[in-house]
Amino acid sequence: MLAISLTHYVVLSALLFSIGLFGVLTKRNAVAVLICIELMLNAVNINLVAFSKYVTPTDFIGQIFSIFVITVAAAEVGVGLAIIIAIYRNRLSVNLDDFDWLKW
Amino acid sequence: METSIYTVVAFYGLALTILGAATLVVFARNIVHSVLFLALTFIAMAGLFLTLDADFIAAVQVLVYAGAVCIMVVFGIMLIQRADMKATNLFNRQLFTGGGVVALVVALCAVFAGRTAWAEMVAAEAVPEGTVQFIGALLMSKYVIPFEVAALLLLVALIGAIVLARDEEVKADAGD
Amino acid sequence: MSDWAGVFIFLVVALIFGAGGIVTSFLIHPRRQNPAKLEEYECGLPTRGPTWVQFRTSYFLYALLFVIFDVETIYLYPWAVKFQSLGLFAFIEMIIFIFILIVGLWYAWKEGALEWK
Amino acid sequence: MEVNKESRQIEKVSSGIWAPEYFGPNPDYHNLYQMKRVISLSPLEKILNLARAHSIWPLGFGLACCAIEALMGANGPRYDLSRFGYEVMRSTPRQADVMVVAGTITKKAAPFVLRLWEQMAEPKWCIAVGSCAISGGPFVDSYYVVPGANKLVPVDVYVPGCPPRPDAVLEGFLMLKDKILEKRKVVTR
Amino acid sequence: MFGQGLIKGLQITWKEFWTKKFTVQYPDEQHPVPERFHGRFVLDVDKCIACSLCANACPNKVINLKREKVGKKQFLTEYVMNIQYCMFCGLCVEACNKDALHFSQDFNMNQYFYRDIPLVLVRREAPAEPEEEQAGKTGEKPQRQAKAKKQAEPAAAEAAAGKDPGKEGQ
Amino acid sequence: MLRTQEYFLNFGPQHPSTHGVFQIILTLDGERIVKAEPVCGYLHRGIEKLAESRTYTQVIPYTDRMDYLAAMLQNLGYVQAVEKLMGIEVPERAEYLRIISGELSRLASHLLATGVYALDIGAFTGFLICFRERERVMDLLEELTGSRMTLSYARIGGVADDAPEGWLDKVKQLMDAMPDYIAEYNGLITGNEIFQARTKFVGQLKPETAINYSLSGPVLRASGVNYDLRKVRPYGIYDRFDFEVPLGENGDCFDRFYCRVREMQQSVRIIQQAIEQIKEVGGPVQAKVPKVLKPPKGDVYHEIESAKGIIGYYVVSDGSNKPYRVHVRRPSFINLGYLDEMLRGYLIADVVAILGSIDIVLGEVDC
Amino acid sequence: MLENLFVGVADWLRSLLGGLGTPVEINEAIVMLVKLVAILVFILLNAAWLVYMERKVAAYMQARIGPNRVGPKGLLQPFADVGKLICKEIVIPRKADIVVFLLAPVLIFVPTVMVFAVIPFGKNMAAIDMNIGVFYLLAITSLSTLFLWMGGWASNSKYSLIGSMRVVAQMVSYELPLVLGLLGVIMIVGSLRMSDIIAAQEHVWFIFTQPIAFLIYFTAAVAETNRCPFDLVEGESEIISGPYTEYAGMAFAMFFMAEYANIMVICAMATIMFLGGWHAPFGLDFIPSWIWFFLKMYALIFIVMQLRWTYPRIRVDQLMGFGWKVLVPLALANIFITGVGMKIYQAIGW
Ligand code: SF4
Ligand code: SF4
Ligand code: SF4
Repeated sequence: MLAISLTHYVVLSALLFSIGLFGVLTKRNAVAVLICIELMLNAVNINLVAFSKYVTPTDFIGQIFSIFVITVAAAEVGVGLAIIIAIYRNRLSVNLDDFDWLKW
Repeated sequence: METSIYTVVAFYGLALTILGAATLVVFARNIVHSVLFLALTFIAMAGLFLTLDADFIAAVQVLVYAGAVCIMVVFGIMLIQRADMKATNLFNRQLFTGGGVVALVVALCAVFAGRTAWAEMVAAEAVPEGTVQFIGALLMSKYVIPFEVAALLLLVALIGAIVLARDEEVKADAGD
Repeated sequence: MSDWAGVFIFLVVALIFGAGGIVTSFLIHPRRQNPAKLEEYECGLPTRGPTWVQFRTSYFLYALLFVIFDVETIYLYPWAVKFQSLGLFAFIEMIIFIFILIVGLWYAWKEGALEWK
Repeated sequence: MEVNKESRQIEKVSSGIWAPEYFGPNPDYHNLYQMKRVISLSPLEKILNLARAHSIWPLGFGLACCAIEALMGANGPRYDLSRFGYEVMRSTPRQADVMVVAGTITKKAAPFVLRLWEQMAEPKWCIAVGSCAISGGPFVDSYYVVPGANKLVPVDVYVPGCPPRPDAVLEGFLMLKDKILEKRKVVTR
Repeated sequence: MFGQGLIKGLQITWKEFWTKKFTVQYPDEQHPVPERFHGRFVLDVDKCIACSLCANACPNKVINLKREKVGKKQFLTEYVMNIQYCMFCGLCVEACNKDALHFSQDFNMNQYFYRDIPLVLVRREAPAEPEEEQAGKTGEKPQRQAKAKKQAEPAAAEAAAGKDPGKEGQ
Repeated sequence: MLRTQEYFLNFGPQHPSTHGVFQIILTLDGERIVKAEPVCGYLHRGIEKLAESRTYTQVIPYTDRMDYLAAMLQNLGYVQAVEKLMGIEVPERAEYLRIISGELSRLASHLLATGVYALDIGAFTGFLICFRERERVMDLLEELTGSRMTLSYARIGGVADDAPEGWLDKVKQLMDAMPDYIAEYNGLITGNEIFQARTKFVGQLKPETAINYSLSGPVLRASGVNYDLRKVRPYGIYDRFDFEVPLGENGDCFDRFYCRVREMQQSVRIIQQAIEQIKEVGGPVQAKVPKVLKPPKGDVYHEIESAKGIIGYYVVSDGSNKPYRVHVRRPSFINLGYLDEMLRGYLIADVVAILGSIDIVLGEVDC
Repeated sequence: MLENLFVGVADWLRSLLGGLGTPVEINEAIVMLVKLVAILVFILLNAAWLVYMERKVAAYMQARIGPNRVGPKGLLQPFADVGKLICKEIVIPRKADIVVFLLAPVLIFVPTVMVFAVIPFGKNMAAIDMNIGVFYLLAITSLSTLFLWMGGWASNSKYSLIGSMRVVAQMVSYELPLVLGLLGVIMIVGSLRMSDIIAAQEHVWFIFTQPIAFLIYFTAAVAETNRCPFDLVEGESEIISGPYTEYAGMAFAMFFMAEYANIMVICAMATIMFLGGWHAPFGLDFIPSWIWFFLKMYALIFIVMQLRWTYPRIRVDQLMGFGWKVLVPLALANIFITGVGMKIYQAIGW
C-alpha cells in the first residue's frame, strides 16, 4: 500500500498520542509531564490538519482549529510551568510523587 | 487520491522521526535531552504538516513550538535544575499501570478506527494554494468569536502565570 | 510541494556541511589531553560550586511573555495578509485583539515582570 | 605517559609546594611534545602551518606592566598587530593560539597561568614578554615570584625588555611566525 | 535630545574612517627611536676600565664582569649582562664615569632560546705576556708576573663588543 | 523563602576587564550580585621587601613598577620622601621637569583609564582612539627619559637628565592639540547615551563614605569632596600653577570617569604653564648629593597626588645606605576597600563598570 | 546578459539535464542542489569576506590599518584563520554534555543556510520563491536561539551558562519587535511572498512609507544577531565569550561564521523589505539587479559594523527594558497607525 491516506495520519496521531499519554502517566518530573501533554496536543493537531486536508480541503476548519489548539497549548505550557515553579518554590521538588496536597 | 513516491517516503521518514523522537522524549533520562527531542518532534511535525499542504501551520509549528514553547520549557527547567542533570527525568512507580492504560487506549483506537469508514469521508478536492489568505479571511469572518476568545485566553494565561511565578519577588520585596 | 522538497535539500546539505566541518576537524586536529584541559574554563581557576544552577524567575517571565505574544503574531500575520481586502470591521476586531494583549503587556509592566531582576 | 608528567606538574604547582629544586635551570624546550591525531596530514602540514602562522590569536591575558605594552600597545593604532592578523584577542584559552606571558608570574598566579596554558587547545605557542616573564626579572630575588615563565610552560620566543617596546613584541610575533613556518630550522640551530 | 550623542558618535567614527592612519608599518618602516632610548647595551671596550661601578649601581646584579689584573691595570675579560634580569633603568649607564657603557637604539633582543638571552659584551682572554705589554706601552717596568696565558685574539673582543646578529633563528 | 540558587563565579584573575590579575569571587543570584569578595595578591612582587636590600637610588626603578601607568608620579613620591628625609634642595629646573613629566604621566594614565573604561563598557574604538594620544604622550616621555612606561626619571636631588633639544616645543604642540582630542573622546564616549545609561547612578558613593573609607584621587573627588593634595598641601612647586580641581556630583561611575577626563584638561593647563615658566629657569637639574646616600636615622612620610589618588611613602632610615623599611600607601589598594559594598545588588555588567571606574592598577594594589 | 546570468545558468542546467531523460523531480533536485551549493559557497565566501571587512572597518575607524599582510591587502587573512581553525583541537570538557555540546555547532549553521533558500538575490534569483516566504524566514530563524542555548548550556561552564541565558532572554525579547515590525510592510503588500514584496516597491521603497518599522526592524535585527550595541551574549568584557567560551577550533568557527551569515540574512531581509530589494533606484537599470541587491545589502552591513565600532554595550536590564517597553509598544503603534492610514487612504483614495 503505497499511497498515503488519511488512515496513515490517524494511526500516526494515535501512536503519538499514546506515547504522550504514557509519559503523562508514568513520568515523575512535573516538567516532563507537561512536555508529554504537549506531545498529546500535537497528536491532536496532526489529526485536525489531516482531516482538514482529506475531508474538507477548502474549508480550512481543521487548520484554523489547529491554530487554536496551538494557542491553547502555549497558554497551557505557560500556566503549567508557572504552577510548577510556584510549587517548586514551596516544596523544593518537581517530583509529582511529592505533590500530595490533595490527598488527605 | 494519487500520491507520489516522494510523499510516501517523506511521510514514513517523518513519521518515524516523530515517533522515535517522541519515544525518546519519554525515555530520555536527562530532562534537557527530553526537551531537545521534543523540539525535534515538533520540527518533524512541521514537515508532516507540509505533506498535508498546510504550510502556514507548519511554519507556525516551528515558530511557536520549536521556537517559543521549547524555550519556555527550557527556562522552566533552568529554574528548577540541579547540579546533576543526568537523572532528572525518571519514571514513577506507575510504570506498568501507565503502560496498561496506554495499551488500552491503543486497543480502543484500533477498534474505533477499524469501524470507521474512512474512505467515504475523503473529499476529492485538493487544498488550494496560499493557505494564509484563507486562514486570514476565515479568522476574521467565521471564527471571530473564537479568535477574540483566544486573545482573552492568552491574556488570562499571561496574568495567571505572572501571578503564579512572580509571587516570590513580592515576598522578597516585602522581606527587605 | 517542490518548494518544500527544496527546503528539505537545504536542510540536509546544511546538516551535512555542519557535521562534515566538525568531523573533518575532529579527524585532523592534533590532540593532547591533560586533566586541566578537560575541566571547564573559569578565568583560570577551578570552579566553585555546581555549574548547572537554578536561574531566576525573571528569565522565565520574559519567555512567557514571548510565547504569548508569539502566538499573537500567528493571528496577526494572516490578518495582515488579508488586511486590504477585509473591511473596517476586521480592522476593529484586530484592534480589540491587540488591545486585549496590550492589557496583558500593561499588566506585566505594572507587575514588574518587565524589570530585569 | 607524558600526560602524567603534566598532571604532576599541575598538582605540584596548585598545591603550593614550591620546592627549590622545582625551579632548576631555566629549560629550553627543543622538542615540543608529540601531538596525536586520528588522521595524519604530514604532506598537508606545510599548508596548515602557513595558515597557522598567519593567524596567531593571542590569549587576552596580561599579568603586569608588560601587558600594557605587549598587548595593548602592540594592538594600538601605532603598532597595529592586526596587520598580520594577530589582533583577534580571545579571552578564553580554548580559542587562543599563543599565550603571551607579559608580566610577573607570582607564586599565587602560577597555578592559573599553568592551568590556562593547559586549557589552551593544540597547537599552541608561548611568547614570554619582558624580563619578568623570562626570568623573574627585577623581582628575581623576591620571595613571591616565579623566576621565569619557562618554569611552567614551554616558551617559544623570548622578548627581553622592561617593558619591551611594542616593536620588539611585533618582532617576537614575527619570530614566532618564522618558527611555525620552519620549525626544523629553529630547533636544530 | 536623546540620540544626539549616538549620532555624534557615528559622525566621529565616520570621520575617523577617512582620516589618515596612525600606524607605522613596523617591519617595513619604523617609528623613530629617540636618542635616549634604553635599548641594547653597547660597551666601548677601550674606554672601560673594569671599575665595576656599573655593576654596583645596578639594583638587580645584572652585570657580571670578570677582570684580571694585567700589570697594574685591570683588564676586562668578560662583561656579560644578564638582560633577562635587567629593568633598563639606566642606573648603570649613569654610574659609569668613563662613559663606556651606552644604550643603543636597538630594541630587538629577541631570542628563541633562553641561553642566548644574556648579552655578551666582552668575552676575551687577558693578555698575559708582559713582554707584549711592554712592547705596547712605553717605559713600563718589566713585569714579574709570568702567568702563562695565551694571548687573546682581539678579534674575539670585537665580535663580542659588537652586536650579536639580531635574529639568530631566522 | 527566596529559593533561587546562589552560585559562585570567579571573576578574574584572567579576565579581560579586571585590568590585570585581580579576582573577585562573586556570589550571584541570576545575574545579580549578592556578595563580592575581592581577592588580590596575584601580582604581589614584594617590592617593599626588595627595597630593603637596595640602596636608596636603586629603589627608584622599583617604584616605577608599582603604578606602571603613571611611573613618574611614583618616582616623584619616593624621591621627595627621601629628599625630605635628607633635607635636599632640588634645583628649580628639575622641579619643573618633574612637574612636566609627572603631569605627562598623569595624562598617560588617565588616557589609558579613559580608553580602557570605554573598552570595559564595550566601545572598542574609544579605547584605541585614546591609545593614539597615549602613544603621543609616550613618545614625549620616551624622548625625555628613554623608556616608555617605566621611566625611572627622577633622581634623589633632581632628575636624571635635562630635557633634550626641542623637547619642550614638542610638548607644547601636543598640549595645544590636546583639547581637540579630549573633545573627540567626549563626543565618542562621554556624550554617548548608551555610555551614560551604563554609568550614571551606578556604583554611587556618598562623600561621607568615601572619606570614611579613606578613598582618594578621582574616586573621592567624583563624590564631590574637594581634596586634591596639589591644592590642599602643595608639594614641589605646584603652588605656582593655576588649575582647578574637577569635582563630581553624584559620585557614580560616570562622575569618576568624567573627573578623569576633566583632570586631563587641567593637566594640560599645568603643563602649558610649566613650559611657559621653565623657559626662564636654567641651571642644573641635579642637586649636589653625595655619591653614597646615607640619610640620617629617622623616618619620613610624604604623600603626593598620583594619578590614582594619594600615594604616600613612608621611609625609615637606620643610617645605612639602604632603607630600613619602605612602606607605600597605595591608593589603588585603598580605593578598592569599598568594592564589595559598592558592587552589591548590581549586575555582572556593572561589576565591569564599577571596577573600571575605580581605575586600579594591579601592580600598585598588590605592590 | 549580466542581468540574467544566474537565471540563465539555471535554465541551461535544466535543459541539459532534461536531455538525459531522468525524471523531472530528480532534475529539479539536482538543479536545487546546484543552487544550494552555489549559495553555500556564497555564504562561506561572504562570511569570510565579512570577517575581513569587519576587521578592516574596525581598524579604519580606529586610526589603524587592519589586516594587510596575508595575501594582497590581507584578503587571504580569513582563509588563514579558517585554515587554522579547522586544524585546531576541539576541546570537550569532561563535565560537558558531550552530545549536545557537539550538536550545537553542527546545528547552528542549519537555520542560517535554510533561510537563504528564500532570499531573492536578484530578479528571479531566489532558490525558492515561497508562498509564505517571510513567515518561513521568521520561523526558521527563531530556531537558532535554541541551538545557541544548547551550546552554552552543554558546556557546563558558568560563563557559558550565563551567556546562554542571556542569549535566550535577548533573542526572545527582540524577536517580537522584529516580527511585529515587519507586519506593517505585510499589511501594505498583502502577501508573504518575497517577490510580491519586492514588486510592490517598484516605485516607492517601504523605508519611506514605513520608516518607524524600518528602525524597529533594524534595531531588533541587530539585537537578534547579537551585534553591538546588543552584543551582551558575547560581552567580551563581561562574560568572556558567552556561550562560545568552551568552544575551540572548528566548533567555534561554526558559531563565528553563523554569526556573520546571520548579519547577511538580516541585512538582505532589510533590503528586501524596506530598500526595494533588487530594484534599481533612479532608473539605473543597466546595472544588473543582483548588483543592486548586494550594494544595498553591503551598505546596511557597513552600518551594522559602524554601530558596533562606535557604541558601547548596553546593559542587560536596559536591553530588556528597551525591547519590551520601547520597541514592542512602538511596533504595535506602528501597526495601528499603518492600519488607520491605509483605511483612510482606501476610503478617500479609491
Ligand atoms: S619585565 Fe618590567 S615592565 Fe615587564 S612586568 Fe616585569 S617589571 Fe613590569
Ligand atoms: S639598566 Fe638598570 S637593571 Fe639594567 S643593568 Fe643597568 S642598572 Fe642594572
Ligand atoms: S662600563 Fe664604566 S662603570 Fe662599568 S666597569 Fe666599565 S668603566 Fe667601569
